[in-house]
Amino acid sequence: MLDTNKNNLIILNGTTITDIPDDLFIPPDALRVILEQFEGPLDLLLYLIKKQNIDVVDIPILPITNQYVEYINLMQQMHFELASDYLVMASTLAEIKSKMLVPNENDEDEEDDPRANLIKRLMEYQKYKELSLKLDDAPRLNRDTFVVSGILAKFERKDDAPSIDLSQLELAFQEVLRRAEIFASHNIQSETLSVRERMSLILDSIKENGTIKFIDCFTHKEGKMGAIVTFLAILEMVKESLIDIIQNEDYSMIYLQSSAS
Amino acid sequence: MSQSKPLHLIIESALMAAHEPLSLQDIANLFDEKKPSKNQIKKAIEELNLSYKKNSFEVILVASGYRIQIKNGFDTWLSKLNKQSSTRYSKAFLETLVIIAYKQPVTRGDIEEIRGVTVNPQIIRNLIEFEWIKVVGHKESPGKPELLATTKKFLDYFNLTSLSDLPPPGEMEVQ
Amino acid sequence: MSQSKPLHLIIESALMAAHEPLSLQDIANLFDEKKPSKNQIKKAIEELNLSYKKNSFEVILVASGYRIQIKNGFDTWLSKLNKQSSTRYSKAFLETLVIIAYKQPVTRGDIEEIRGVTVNPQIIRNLIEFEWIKVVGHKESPGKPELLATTKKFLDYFNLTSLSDLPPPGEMEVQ
Repeated sequence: MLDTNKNNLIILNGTTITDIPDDLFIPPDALRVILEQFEGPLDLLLYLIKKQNIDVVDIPILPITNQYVEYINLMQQMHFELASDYLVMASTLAEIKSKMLVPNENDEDEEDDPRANLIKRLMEYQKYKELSLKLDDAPRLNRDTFVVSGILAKFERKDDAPSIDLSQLELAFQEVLRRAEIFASHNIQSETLSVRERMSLILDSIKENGTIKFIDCFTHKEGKMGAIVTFLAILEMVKESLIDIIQNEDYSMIYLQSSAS
Repeated sequence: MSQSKPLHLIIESALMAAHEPLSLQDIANLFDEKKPSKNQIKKAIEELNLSYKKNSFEVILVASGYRIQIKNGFDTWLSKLNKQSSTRYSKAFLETLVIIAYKQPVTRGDIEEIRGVTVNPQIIRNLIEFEWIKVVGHKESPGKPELLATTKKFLDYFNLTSLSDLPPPGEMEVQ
Repeated sequence: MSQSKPLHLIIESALMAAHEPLSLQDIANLFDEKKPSKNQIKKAIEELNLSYKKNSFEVILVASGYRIQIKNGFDTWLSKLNKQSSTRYSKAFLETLVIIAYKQPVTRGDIEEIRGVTVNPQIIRNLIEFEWIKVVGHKESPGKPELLATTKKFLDYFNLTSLSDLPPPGEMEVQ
């Protein structure tokens, strides 16, 4: 699978390493999972470096670049859609590598280590990565700390509600719709708002009374349209598994109750 | 050693931290093993109430269970609370409200799916407090999420007689 | 007669009923006349905490003020309460948040440079929606990118009183 270059000797901190670390051998189907574990090229690089127990400041460009490129190649072979950031890093590494191979004779300054910028970035990223782990462990609301609240006593709250007018609601809805296809074609026709409203009313009544009679959902006053709306609402709720319809025997009373009860 | 808290304190912490009333069953469910009996729980709640004699709150029983509520006589000061929370006027507030109005009954998950962001629980709490929305049931799916719907008060506020008076979902393209 | 409640009980009821931490100023504002001084309020809060010795909760100070929260050691039971609130945040989410917290004010570009990947706009939207971060200005550079910073709510959420309570960046400079 992986084109291992076992013949290449890698020298790290004076030690010769003949084997590519085991964790480079990845079953193809695990590749996606593995890539998703990395938060980008820097994360992947840090991982490669860490696996070899090397200091970031000592990053051995040659082996790391090779390993990195192997990952990238593999991903591309798998027709994996690769974020362009990974490719950018690959070319950065290649550039550093070539600079290292052709040392600039003019100056031996450490300052001009072609790796300097990359090392700086890696260290910076590593710092935040570790901080984010700490933050993840920090006491957090509703996981580690629980605040006393939501005590709804019967207070008179005057002019409490914000002032909003209908046009704002409409605008907000347009905005929402632009972002999501909530009224996809299959329900825009059949499901009018009055049906949704009726669903809420019936659910509320079920919540209050436990089980309600099917016939009690209909009122004479509303006429045929009202009956249709109610009937559609009940059907829709059955479809969405919000309620169950119960009839103990043929022709006996039909009851509605919550599916969640 | 966290396993050694007295029953009444565990119940107290749960009532305090819950955002809704807790039934005896809810309270019993907090325990993995050695679940207290309903009678034990009731006794512990009585105990709690005795100990709250000198506090501003008490445990009371409402339809769906027990909750901690402020005693009468504090309204003068408390009416000035929470006068303007920034969340109330935000875009998120309006969009959440609008989705509940048009897609009701909906769960938080539905709202999140539509908006693509996590629902701010504060917004839901505010909406419930204004009595613009309420919980009309629970959906039969993992976690039994609450189903939210608008109320008559919501219609009154916007001067509507029924939801069908809301501006129609409109001419937005049907995808 | 409702005018005759002791200061500490009024504060207690307000902290209980408020959905957000209350600053000393917020508490003083509950009173129309004879506003208590900040020192009096602080003292009353100390008194309250003394009286809560045998309770499961206490008053603590976070970035935006005082709030009542459950003492440590009850999570075993309380974790069963909030079914959906124990959100797990993705690595990308936490890293983005941490960079904003430590490097604020930052632009998206800054975050991208540090992380080496494009910032997911969804994450920024979520953070703004939680009111954990906000736009505090625009950078004077091409495109006038937004400058992002954390809010008090972010600190409240993580039980911190100020940014300096965040874990120090540490000595990872050179291992």
